Amino acid sequence: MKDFLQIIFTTQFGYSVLRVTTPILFAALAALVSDRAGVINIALEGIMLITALTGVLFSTWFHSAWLGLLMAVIMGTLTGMLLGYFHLKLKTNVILAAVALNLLASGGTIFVLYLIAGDKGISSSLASLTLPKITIPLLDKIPVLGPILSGHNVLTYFALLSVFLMHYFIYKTPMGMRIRAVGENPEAADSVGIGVKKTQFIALAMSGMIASFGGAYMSMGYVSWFSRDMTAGRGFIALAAEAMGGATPIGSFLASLLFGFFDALSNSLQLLRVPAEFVQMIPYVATVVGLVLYTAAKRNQYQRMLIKIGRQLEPEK
Amino acid sequence: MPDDAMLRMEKITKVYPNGIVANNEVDFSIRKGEIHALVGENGAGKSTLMRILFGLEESQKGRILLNGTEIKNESPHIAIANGIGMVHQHFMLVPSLTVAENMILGVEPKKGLRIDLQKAIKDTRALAEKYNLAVDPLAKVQFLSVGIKQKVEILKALYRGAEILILDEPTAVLTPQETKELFSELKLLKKQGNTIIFISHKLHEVKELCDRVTIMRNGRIKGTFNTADVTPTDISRLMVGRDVILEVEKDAAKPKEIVLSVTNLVMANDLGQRAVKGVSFQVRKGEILGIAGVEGNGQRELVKGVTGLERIAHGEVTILGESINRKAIKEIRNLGTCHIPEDRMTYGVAKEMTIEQNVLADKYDSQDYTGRILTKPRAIRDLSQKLVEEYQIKCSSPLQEVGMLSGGNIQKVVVAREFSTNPQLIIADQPTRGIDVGSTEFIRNRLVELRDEDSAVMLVSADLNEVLELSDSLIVMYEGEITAFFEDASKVSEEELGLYMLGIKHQTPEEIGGIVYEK
Amino acid sequence: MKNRKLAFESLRSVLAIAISLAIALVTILLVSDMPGTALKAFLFGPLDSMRHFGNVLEMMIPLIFTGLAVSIMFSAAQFNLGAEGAFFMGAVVSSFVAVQWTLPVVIHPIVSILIGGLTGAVFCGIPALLKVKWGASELVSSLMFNYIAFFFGLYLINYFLRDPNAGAMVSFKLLASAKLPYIIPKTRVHFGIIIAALTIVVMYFFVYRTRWGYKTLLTGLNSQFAKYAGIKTAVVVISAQVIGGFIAGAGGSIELLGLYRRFSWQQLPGYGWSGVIVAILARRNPAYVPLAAFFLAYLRIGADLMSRQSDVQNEIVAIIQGVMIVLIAAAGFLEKAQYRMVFRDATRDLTNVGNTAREVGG
Amino acid sequence: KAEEEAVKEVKEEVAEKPAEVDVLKIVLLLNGNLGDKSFFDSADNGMKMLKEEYGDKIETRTIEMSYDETKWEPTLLDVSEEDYDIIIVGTWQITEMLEAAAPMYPDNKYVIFDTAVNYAGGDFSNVYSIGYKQNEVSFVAGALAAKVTVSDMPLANKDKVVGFLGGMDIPVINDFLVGYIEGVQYVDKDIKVAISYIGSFSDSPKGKEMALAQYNQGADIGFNVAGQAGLGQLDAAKDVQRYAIGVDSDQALIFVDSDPEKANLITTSALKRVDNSLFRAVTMHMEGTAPYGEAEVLGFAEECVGLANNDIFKSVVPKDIRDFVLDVEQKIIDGEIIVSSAFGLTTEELNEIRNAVK
Ligand SMILES: Nc1ncnc2c1ncn2[C@@H]1O[C@H](COP(=O)(O)OP(=O)(O)OP(=O)(O)O)[C@@H](O)[C@H]1O
Ligand SMILES: Nc1ncnc2c1ncn2[C@@H]1O[C@H](COP(=O)(O)OP(=O)(O)OP(=O)(O)O)[C@@H](O)[C@H]1O
Ligand SMILES: [Mg+2]
Ligand SMILES: [Mg+2]
Repeated sequence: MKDFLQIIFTTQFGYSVLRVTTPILFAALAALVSDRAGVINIALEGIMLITALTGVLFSTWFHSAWLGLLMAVIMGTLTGMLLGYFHLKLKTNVILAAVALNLLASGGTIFVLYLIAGDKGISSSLASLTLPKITIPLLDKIPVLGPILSGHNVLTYFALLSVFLMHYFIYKTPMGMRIRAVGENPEAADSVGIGVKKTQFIALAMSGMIASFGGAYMSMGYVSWFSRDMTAGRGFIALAAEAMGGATPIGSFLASLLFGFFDALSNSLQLLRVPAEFVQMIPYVATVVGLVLYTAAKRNQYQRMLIKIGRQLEPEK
Repeated sequence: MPDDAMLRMEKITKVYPNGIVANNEVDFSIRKGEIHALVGENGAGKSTLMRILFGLEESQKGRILLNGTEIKNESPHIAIANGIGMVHQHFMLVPSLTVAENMILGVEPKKGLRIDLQKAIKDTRALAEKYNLAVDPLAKVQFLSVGIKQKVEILKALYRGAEILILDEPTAVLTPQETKELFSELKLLKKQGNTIIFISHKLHEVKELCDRVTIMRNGRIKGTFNTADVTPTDISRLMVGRDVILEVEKDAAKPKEIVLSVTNLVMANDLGQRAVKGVSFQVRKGEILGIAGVEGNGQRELVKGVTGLERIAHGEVTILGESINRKAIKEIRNLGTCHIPEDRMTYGVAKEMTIEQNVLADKYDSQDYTGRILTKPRAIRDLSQKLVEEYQIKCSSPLQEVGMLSGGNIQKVVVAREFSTNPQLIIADQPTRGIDVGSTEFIRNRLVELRDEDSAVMLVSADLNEVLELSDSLIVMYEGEITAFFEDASKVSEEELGLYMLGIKHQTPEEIGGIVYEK
Repeated sequence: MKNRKLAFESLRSVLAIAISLAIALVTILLVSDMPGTALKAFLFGPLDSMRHFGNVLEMMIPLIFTGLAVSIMFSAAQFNLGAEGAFFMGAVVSSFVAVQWTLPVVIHPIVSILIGGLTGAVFCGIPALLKVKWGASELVSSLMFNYIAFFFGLYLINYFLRDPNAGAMVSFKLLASAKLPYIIPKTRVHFGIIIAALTIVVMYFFVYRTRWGYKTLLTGLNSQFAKYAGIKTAVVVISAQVIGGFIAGAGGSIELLGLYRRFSWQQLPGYGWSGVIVAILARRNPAYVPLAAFFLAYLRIGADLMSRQSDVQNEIVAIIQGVMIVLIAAAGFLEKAQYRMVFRDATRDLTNVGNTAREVGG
Repeated sequence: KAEEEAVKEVKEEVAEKPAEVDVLKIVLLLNGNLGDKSFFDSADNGMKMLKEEYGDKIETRTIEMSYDETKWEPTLLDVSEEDYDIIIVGTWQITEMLEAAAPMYPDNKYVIFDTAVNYAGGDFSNVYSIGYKQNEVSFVAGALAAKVTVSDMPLANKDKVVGFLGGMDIPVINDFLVGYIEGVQYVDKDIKVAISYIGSFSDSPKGKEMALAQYNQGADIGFNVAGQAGLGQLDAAKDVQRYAIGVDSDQALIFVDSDPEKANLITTSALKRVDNSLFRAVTMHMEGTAPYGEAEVLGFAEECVGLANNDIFKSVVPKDIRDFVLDVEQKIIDGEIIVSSAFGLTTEELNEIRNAVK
């Protein structure tokens, strides 16, 4: 137990929670924007994989991490649009289209990697670049908080910022309101001239774009290469985080952080010689538990209210 | 009269992907500043024509001329820009947004990047005042009554600068009093220079409000007349193609023992608010108890409680003496209950299944149709064949998918299934909504027949005509409570009923208590 | 009308397959220096020897099981993607039975498969339960359960069944009495294919000829209607996923007992996701599952042989699969053409009969 | 690139031209994919070395059978029926399949590396097994790590902790681990070893996370034995500026051009020269001296294990440590130091060893 606390109460641990959270947070926000428009995007896994590779390839070719990021974002947006095309134009069930896209991404990235680098596992033979880390002046001087919050990859800060941007976007801007309207009552949106499909298409494109930051972070921040199936389920976890967060930006952020905490914990806990496989289950179990607690709380609220409504009557009569 | 037409639709033909020809070479025109009625049977193609005008559907042929120039309303967006507004048959509002937010949806005023909500609220207030349509801009739409929602819908259209206003069956869910209010508002609009297309099944309303009327049947136009020149009988003959008598012939009821007994029932609605507030009543064998009321006054939740579809928050429901509070739907059905649901597409059928499979829905575990393991296809075939004939369901065979049938025929499938189990208690929720005259007649007669065969019938209907016509006795629901009980429904007038439905009149608890025959 | 619809659907499927194959061909032409060899191996490789054709049949077996599992879950409109985890856990647990219990020859695999199936049932059943009880989306939780199953399975093998003398993390050898025999000479096609065939027949009758199947379909097509008709939809929702999980788990067990000497998976085998493809291609109808499974297995073995015999990597199959699934499941694909057909019919009947097409539908 | 062309050409020849009789045909079956920058790549490199050395006299082909186990046996049987002179397979996982196949094709010659068939269990006179003394090289790596953590090298800290990052908790990896721990303890019994298993040989992001956790626990040098996943450790080393030890192939060389900063932290690599051992095997085959029917365990003497003695090693590691390490190596060769093996240890026994350095 002492060892356990020693691990958790270190600044390095806090630092790694944020780092691990970053890709999940991007993906959760990506899930959120499409979910709000009424389309569930389970292709985040594939989109992140594709954009992770895109970032690596273009940063190698252009000798610039920023251009790599730019291309990844373009690619992610295009992939989101592709999903939109499948779902909205060709009318494929969106879950099936996403499963197809994920399969395509998993094999397709390796196919492309092999064509370009001659490797089937990892891109380390390419001299790809990483995005810079940022030391925040002043903040990094503060004890405890400094080492936890400062010195992260630039995308980690962007992820945190994105939570607020997303909140603003969804609740304060016309497009955000349209997205919510389309998700809640598409016919109503349609009848006031908001193109439902158009809005959903935009939401999916945005979703792809946001997820692409997560993908780029994986290969140009988290690590410095692309490797086979490197997203390892983070796109799925993000869906759970978004659901757990009640489809709100702040909620999704907190849920992602929770997952990040358990994931970081699972990486450290092994040092205490807890069975590795057991430890690796923890984040997933935590996510399911969190999801159930959240939905159960919602359901309980309803039950309690039913009982209350029943009771209210008695003094009246 | 091509010269005086403000808007002309020419040779509009619309075929839905399922092969239904909803509009067939339709020519339709309106003049500036008139209120123009569009009437026709269910499925005649009225809504379709208007949806084409409003850009929600695309026609395969034909064109639209506004003030002589062709316009292409490819989306509502363009239609709105062309000064056309539409209030739909079903509300088109986003429940979680406020009135003001609904008003501006799609045409949001902006301040920088964000929505300028203050302006939206101010504009809504101003507009409401100008047209005398009182609404609270800050109220969330999900908590509004139907009447107010209707106003919001009209304001929405006006906010978008509509000069031509399409109203698709706006009075279907309103009380006579609310209807009257709406009419005065519409007349005000007309005075201020707007043009209105008004769709209704109620011909006296057409006579009262409209300048001209266009009649549709089977996707074609049957003619356009000055309302002053035609009688309702003329119109209905043109609509249906024959004379219709919608009078149901029935003898006085001979009620026997109590079948359904509801005591102090409390139900919640989807939002967790109390929707039924301690209601008690009883229905006896051999009678039809009508439940009248404006939609949204707790009838839906009442039906859900009585049929076991939702949990009862408080109180008790018994059928033939057995409490159903803790019973599963199957057990309730096994007590001899059947249920014609209000929304047939959601609760009444599985569209993708065949008629045969749909008919099986409440009897799949009966020995007659399934053995120990396998189903008995022959028996199922025979039953559905019989029902199709008996109920005159128009279809190619019982193997046709239900989704391919017209609304009236879908309703007949539901009714045939539900009535085929010799029910003790029939819960009929809006049994003839949105279906044509022929089918309506058929279903109403069948209900009376079953009553005469000693079934107990609880009839919920927002159609005043229907409740008055069919019910033996009658209760009125307002805001989740029973506000009136009439032992003999034939003694009540439509106007009087309206007063109770609006909550303007209220009987004493003693009078209402008459509906409980025995404790 | 019905035949027309069927014909159109078939046409669409064929076209979808043709388009995806065409994309594959173009890709091969672009990337390969030896397109002739590659194409030949890809298209005809599986037919060039008994062993290769056997490979196709071998691969069909797990695909049939997961395809059926996903079909039944999707039929009840339950988007449970946990077949992957159920398949894995089924194999893990049945390897315990196959290693540690001594049972007579025929009984041993039966018990092992049943227990594997039960394990799968639990793993798909939990997300179902979570949904019914607390409203947690089965889609999301089943995705998490795949990972939980994976790590939990590895934990079990590593700590309870691991052969310390083996040079990798694998279980002890499966007892010979538990193995499923090979039934086609010169191939490794094992008895599992017969179990698969039986399961298909059983599932077909289950879905289309029993009250439980009826309840499942009804719940899947319109759950509110099903509830209204007195069906306990919660029970159906759970049972469909439990049955699906059972089939997937049994499939994992059969794959293990048929083709493996020990439990040795170090990663999720991916058959759960393939099951989704099979189910879609088969349109959730058990009768079409073997066709879809054969087709997919043929493609994959073809791609493998191609990568072995030429310079084209077998990952190309991912591209073919992806395009194909999307197009086959695309209601909008060729919709315009279909619509034109409908329009022509409807208006022709109009001029003939001079009435609405209401009668056309009827 | 040029090499690839060559391989492609070879493939073309194999596939499209009838075989010529006097050419030695070799096929290497990998039960995984190339690109791990360690084990499989090293085996493939053996083929390239052979081609370079013998040119037209031999034909080589490498088949990646992927990680999907169901594909391995059919492929093995397929190539067994073709006219290859030598069929090379590797890793323990494929042993039992080879044991089934080899007696069926007595005229074929098989080489299996990194494991051995059970010669007592059947007639495997046509199989030559190659094992590696990874525990010995790992011992040396452990000694180096121990010396580094107590040294005053620029990135070394005061804590007496070193890291070990394994791919999976399996015997081959644990063989490395046991040697490593013994090597560490040979230098100083108080040094702790932070041990993690990634649970995968491919999840390099996870590898990086776990390595970071080790470094955060005070390790200033870590040893990765995790194939592709282990590359995560090298990235972690660069992030926190600590040292690393590579495995299998010379991992500093991989990055020396693309990322010199990272390369300079990879003090050395514990080489498991699969390439050398295969080259040696084929050469012996051509000379007619290949010991088919036997298993050999190759070590320092055959240059099949060893520390990478590259420029980085020489510039980063102080001379006294280097000398010490070379001395340890010599002592092992001379038999003065006997290194234990993890093969045959139970989980409990292993736990005892692991807990001793916790
Ligand atoms: N959203 C929809 N999608 C597809 N088809 C629909 C839809 N809505 C209605 N239909 C088709 O319309 C018909 C039923 O619609 P509706 O309820 O308007 O019938 P109706 O014309 O009013 O029937 P009746 O004249 O018998 O009352 C069916 O043929 C059905 O297939
Ligand atoms: N989305 C749709 N898809 C297919 N058919 C449809 C659709 N909507 C309507 N129809 C069919 O088109 C025909 C015309 O329907 P429409 O809704 O225009 O009738 P309506 O005159 O408005 O009837 P009502 O009085 O019931 O509102 C009907 O037969 C209907 O079944
Ligand atoms: Mg209708
Ligand atoms: Mg209508």
